[in-house]
Amino acid sequence: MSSIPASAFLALALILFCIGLYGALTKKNTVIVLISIELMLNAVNINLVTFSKYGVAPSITGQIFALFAISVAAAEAAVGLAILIALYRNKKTVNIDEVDTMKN
Amino acid sequence: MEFVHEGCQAPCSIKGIVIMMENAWLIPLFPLLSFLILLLFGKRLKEASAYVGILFTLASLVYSILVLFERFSEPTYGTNFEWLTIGDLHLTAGFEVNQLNALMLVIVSLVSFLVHTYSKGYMQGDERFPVFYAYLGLFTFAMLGLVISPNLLQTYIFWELVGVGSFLLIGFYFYKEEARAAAKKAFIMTRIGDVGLFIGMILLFWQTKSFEYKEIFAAVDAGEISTSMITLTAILIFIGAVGKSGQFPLHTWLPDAMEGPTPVSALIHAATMVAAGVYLVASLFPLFAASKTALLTIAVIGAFTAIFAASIGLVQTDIKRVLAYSTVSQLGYMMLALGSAGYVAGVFHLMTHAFFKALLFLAAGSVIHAVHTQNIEEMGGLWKKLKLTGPLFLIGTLAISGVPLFSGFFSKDEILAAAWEGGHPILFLLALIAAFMTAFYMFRLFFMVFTGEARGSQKHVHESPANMTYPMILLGVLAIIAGYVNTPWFGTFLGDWLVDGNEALAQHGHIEGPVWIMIAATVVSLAGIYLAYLMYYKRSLARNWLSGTGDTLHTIVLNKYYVDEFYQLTVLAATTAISYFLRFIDVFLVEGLVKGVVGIVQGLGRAGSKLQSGQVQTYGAVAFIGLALLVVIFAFTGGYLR
Amino acid sequence: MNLSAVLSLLVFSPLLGIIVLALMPKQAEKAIKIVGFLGTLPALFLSLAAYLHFQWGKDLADFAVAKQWIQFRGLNVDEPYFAVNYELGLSGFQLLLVALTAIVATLSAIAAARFVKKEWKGYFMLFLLLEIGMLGVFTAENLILFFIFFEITLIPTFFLIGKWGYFEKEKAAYSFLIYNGLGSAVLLIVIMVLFAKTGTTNIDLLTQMMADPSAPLSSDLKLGLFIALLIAFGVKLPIFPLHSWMLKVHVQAPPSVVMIHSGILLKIGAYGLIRFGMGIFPEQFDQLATLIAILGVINLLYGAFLAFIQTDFKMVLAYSSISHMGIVLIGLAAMNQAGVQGAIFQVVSHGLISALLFFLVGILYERTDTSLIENLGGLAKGMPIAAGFLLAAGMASLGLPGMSGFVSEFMAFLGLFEEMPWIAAVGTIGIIMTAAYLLRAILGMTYGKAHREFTGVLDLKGVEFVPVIVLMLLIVLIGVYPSVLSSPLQTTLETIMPGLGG
Amino acid sequence: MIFTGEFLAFMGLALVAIIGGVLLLNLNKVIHMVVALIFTFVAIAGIYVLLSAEFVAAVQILIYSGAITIIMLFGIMLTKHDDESEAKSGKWRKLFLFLGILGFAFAVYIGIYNFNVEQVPTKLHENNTLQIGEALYSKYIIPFELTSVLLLVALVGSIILAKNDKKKEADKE
Repeated sequence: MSSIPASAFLALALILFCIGLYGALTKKNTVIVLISIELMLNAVNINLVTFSKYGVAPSITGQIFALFAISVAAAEAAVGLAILIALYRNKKTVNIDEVDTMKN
Repeated sequence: MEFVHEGCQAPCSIKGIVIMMENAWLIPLFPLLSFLILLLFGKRLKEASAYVGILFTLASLVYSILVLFERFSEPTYGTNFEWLTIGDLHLTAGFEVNQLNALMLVIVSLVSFLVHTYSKGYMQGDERFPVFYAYLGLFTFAMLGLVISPNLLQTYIFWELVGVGSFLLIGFYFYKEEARAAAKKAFIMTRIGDVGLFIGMILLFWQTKSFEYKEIFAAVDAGEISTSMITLTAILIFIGAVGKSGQFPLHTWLPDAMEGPTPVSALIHAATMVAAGVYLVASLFPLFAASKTALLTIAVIGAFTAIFAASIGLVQTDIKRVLAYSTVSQLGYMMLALGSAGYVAGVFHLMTHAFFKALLFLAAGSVIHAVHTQNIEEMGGLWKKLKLTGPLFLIGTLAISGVPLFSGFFSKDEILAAAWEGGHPILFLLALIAAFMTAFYMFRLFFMVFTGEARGSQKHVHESPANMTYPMILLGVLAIIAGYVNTPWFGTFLGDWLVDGNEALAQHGHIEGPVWIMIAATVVSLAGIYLAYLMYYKRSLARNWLSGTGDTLHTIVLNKYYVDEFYQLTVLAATTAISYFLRFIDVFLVEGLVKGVVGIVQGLGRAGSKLQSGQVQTYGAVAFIGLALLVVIFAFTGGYLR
Repeated sequence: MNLSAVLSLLVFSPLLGIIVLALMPKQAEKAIKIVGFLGTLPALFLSLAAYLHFQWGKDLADFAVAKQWIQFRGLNVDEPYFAVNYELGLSGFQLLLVALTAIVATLSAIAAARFVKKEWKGYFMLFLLLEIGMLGVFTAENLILFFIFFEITLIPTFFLIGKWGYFEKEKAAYSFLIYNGLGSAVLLIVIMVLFAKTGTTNIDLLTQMMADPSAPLSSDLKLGLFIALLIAFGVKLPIFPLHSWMLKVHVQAPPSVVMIHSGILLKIGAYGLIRFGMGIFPEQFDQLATLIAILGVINLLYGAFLAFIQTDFKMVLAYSSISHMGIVLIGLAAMNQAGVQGAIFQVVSHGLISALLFFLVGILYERTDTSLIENLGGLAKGMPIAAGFLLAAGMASLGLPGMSGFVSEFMAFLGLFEEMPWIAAVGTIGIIMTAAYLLRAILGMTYGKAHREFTGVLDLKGVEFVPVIVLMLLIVLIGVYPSVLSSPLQTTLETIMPGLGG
Repeated sequence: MIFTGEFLAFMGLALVAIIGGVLLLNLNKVIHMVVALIFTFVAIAGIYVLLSAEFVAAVQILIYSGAITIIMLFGIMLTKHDDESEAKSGKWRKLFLFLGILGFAFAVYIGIYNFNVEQVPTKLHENNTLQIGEALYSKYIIPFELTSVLLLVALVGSIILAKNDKKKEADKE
């Protein structure tokens, strides 16, 4: 039994998620955008792990899912960076607002 | 298909033997077969197509005669089967053989058979010979089908098919502009009339819940339909007859229809189809008889058409057009007879007219065949060259002019009597004048074609081959003797038989007019002939003694009272004007609407495309703000929008 | 006997063709055409089998199929489920339309083999997809399913017009998509409102529910929904003034697509009006019957008068389609058995006739490179058979007895004359005008002096005879013995009519 | 509210995590931002420990604080950064986004606030790694293997993405 209510963890996750979201949607630097996304994933992981402990039927599954999420995040970071480097090589910039190839 | 025997009343089932009438539906089927065979194999059969057509129509003819003879001794036979179910309305199709039908069957199949035979010679060498016979078969099928129809709907169906047959045959020389125009005109003009019939038929249906003649007559008899409704429907149906029979306002197509091959003119535009209007009025006679107004309308239109067309016939120079106008005029006579309650008179004249007019047309065809022109100014002196055609044409002319002892005399006399007895002295007078004109212009035609000097370039004038002359001879005989079936002198067999066993018609049977009418009619027609004799044979009277070429009166009549031009200026112009007006609407209003819609869509698209900056962050931001909005609303309202 | 799988098989049978086509190389022109044609055959045979099944006196309800598909509900456990089921069914009316679709689709595939000159693979795949959509529309027993199939018909049609059409094909395709997209958006709103309010989209259930006075819809809302439906299907039908897209499509689309479009796609509008408009909202239909009758007469006359002055034969036919759809409205507005049956007859009959006419136009255009009436003339000389069929098709279209057009026209007017004789009387002018414009156009093309350059053109040949003769035979069959259509319809009429109180 | 040691630890870790996040938003130099985030990641690992997920905590430190941060630093080093980049981009967008996020946070917070989670005793902290291992190799074996495939694909993909263009450039020159 823990003395900390589940809502505390959830609230923390919420705050981190919002920070990550704000960063992902406003920052210019692509690296930072990627990192912000990692932060959002982390927030989600907190929720997963929280619910693996709290709730009517706690189980290890939440943690396992957190692990999967972490590994997917790692893969994402790697691919994201590779794209970033390829992009940089073509455009000579990492500013996300200068990347608008989708428009054409 | 289950056959429901309902037309067969008690006596016939006892007497039993009605084999011929029971299978009367075969009669129209023969020509249909001919049509189908020629349509499919015509190309291969080539000239042999004629034999197919002739054989099948001969079968129809023989069968019709057998049916007619059987009908003399047996009562009406009819049968129905269900054709179309609409919920609880059951529409039937079937056939019926009553006196009028049986008579018409014989007339139609006879004339058709003769024309088939005649065309073998006349159409020789035409590359679309099989097509011509196919069309003839279709037409004959439709006409025979029309004749045996027991109900209005079926009548209407065949009525239209007859129109198509006529349309196809008029436009047979499709490469001629005139033929195209004439065919189109014929179809559309008759269609205008048909719509009248269509409306009348449907209105009548909702009054009686049936298309069957019998039930309609029963309802009329029982007074189930208000008089005004009877008048309305009767007049509407009469409009249909006006269209088909070329009565006054819708007559203009008939003379133009002469663009078709001449045998066609003989078959369709003299003996059968144009008589369909008269036939329709005759077969619906009990309905018309229930409304004085309707009868009067018919009589007035008939009389007016008779004199109107006759007056145009006075000045025409195309041999076929003269005959066409005389047809219109004679049909007017028949209508006048029916309108004056002279049922027998109308039908009688229909029969005699079929024979002598078919004869005249075939003879005219023979003349045209010989001299290759239709303009009577370029003919003349053919009497000696066409030894057979000449006398036959004369017989026809005498018959139509109402010279005593010829068939036309008796029937015309009966019509005049009907008009007089029917209490229409003015119409009677008109009819008398028309009779005078008829005699005059027919003999004018005769004298111009067959007597005097040869005008124009006639080189190899020769008599027509036998298969053209034999039909004419047969018709010639009929044109003389057909009148004797119903005369005041030798008994009124036809009249008695036609109304036999039919109470509704009994009071409209043979009409015995005063003797002076007969004398007056004779005098008038002889006077007409004499005048023509003076002007065109003896030439003791200048041709322009009354009105020279170029005079106003002459011009007006020559141009057929400008009826065509009138239609051109009113109906056609109005239609075109409406069309262009609607096009204006289509182009500006509707397209405007379209432009508006397109504008809105494009505007939305442009606005949308501005959002498409190509920047992922913007997209994400917009999407997220939308989501946030939804979530917030969701949180505050606590669930679905309520 | 369990036949419930048959219907799904029928609807999705063209999928087989699509799969086979997808695996074929692009260049195999002949094989692609054959597969495309064969792909339409299963549906054709199955629908004919269903027709025979009916004619042998068996019940069409045997074909009905209902499976759970999508279910959802709100967060509260006690809320009822919103269920969208997979429900197909066949009534007499639907059977006719399915058979019509299968027949016209097969013939159109034959025509396409003749007329499509490039990228056969894509064409036939889209074409078969379109067929699935059409078959689905006519068999769906569920509004959402109906809507999905309805949308499936839009997309392939858009591409078929836009890619394989004539000069202004893109414009035509876009105006098709925009109009029909708007129409289907309106339709979607109606469906969603009905769904939200009643919790079901099953058509029969809705029909029963609406007949119940305690239904959870106010009469104002119902009227609004009905008007929206009228607009949604009015675009499709099309009703004046929503018709202009259809003119472009008829002129620009390739003949084989126009056959389908004019033969079947337009009929979805009529089907929708009858099945949903009249079935679900009978009272509202009754309320607006006069308006619909007037709209019908306007359609009839408007189309006829405009067809009278067109110079392009395709335009004549396009306007004549508008005119003929007026007759459908006229029949429906009558709200009696004769009228409704006439409308349904007109739907089928016009499907056949217009398919035939557009096929012939396609042939003419291919041979002469023009469809302008004034440029043609005297074609009866060079191609007598085609000219003959053209004339016969024209006669069918103008309502010649003995052909299908007459029966439908007759019944529609028969119906309307009982209810609104004056409007009907005005409408009969349309009968005259129809004859006038069709004869003007057809005689202008086939009769008259032959243009010298057209004397050498080829007449109908080979496989071209198949669509022409099949369609002509069907037209004549319906005209001569209309019971082939009317007998399946009786049960449908009996189910629609009680709702109309007549 | 009882100030147990556990609670204090939570407060401290949470504070560090949030401060790290806020610094990420407000620092100017990219390198600094990444470094700030390391604090957050480590703090989150602590939170995991509080949630009886020791193994996840270890993984968190290894992967996030270790691998991902290093990758990001490499990314930063390999690219050019004009660090005073925050300037022109729409103030309005930021405002709207801020409001939106605020609204979103508020709405979700209401949900969290009203969300009463029962707590039952668990044995997650006993032999945590063993439990995870058992679950991974029995129940979640297929996802686990798929993850390995995913990682492989990601590896190959990143190599190709990063490498491909160089070859092209070489071709050009």
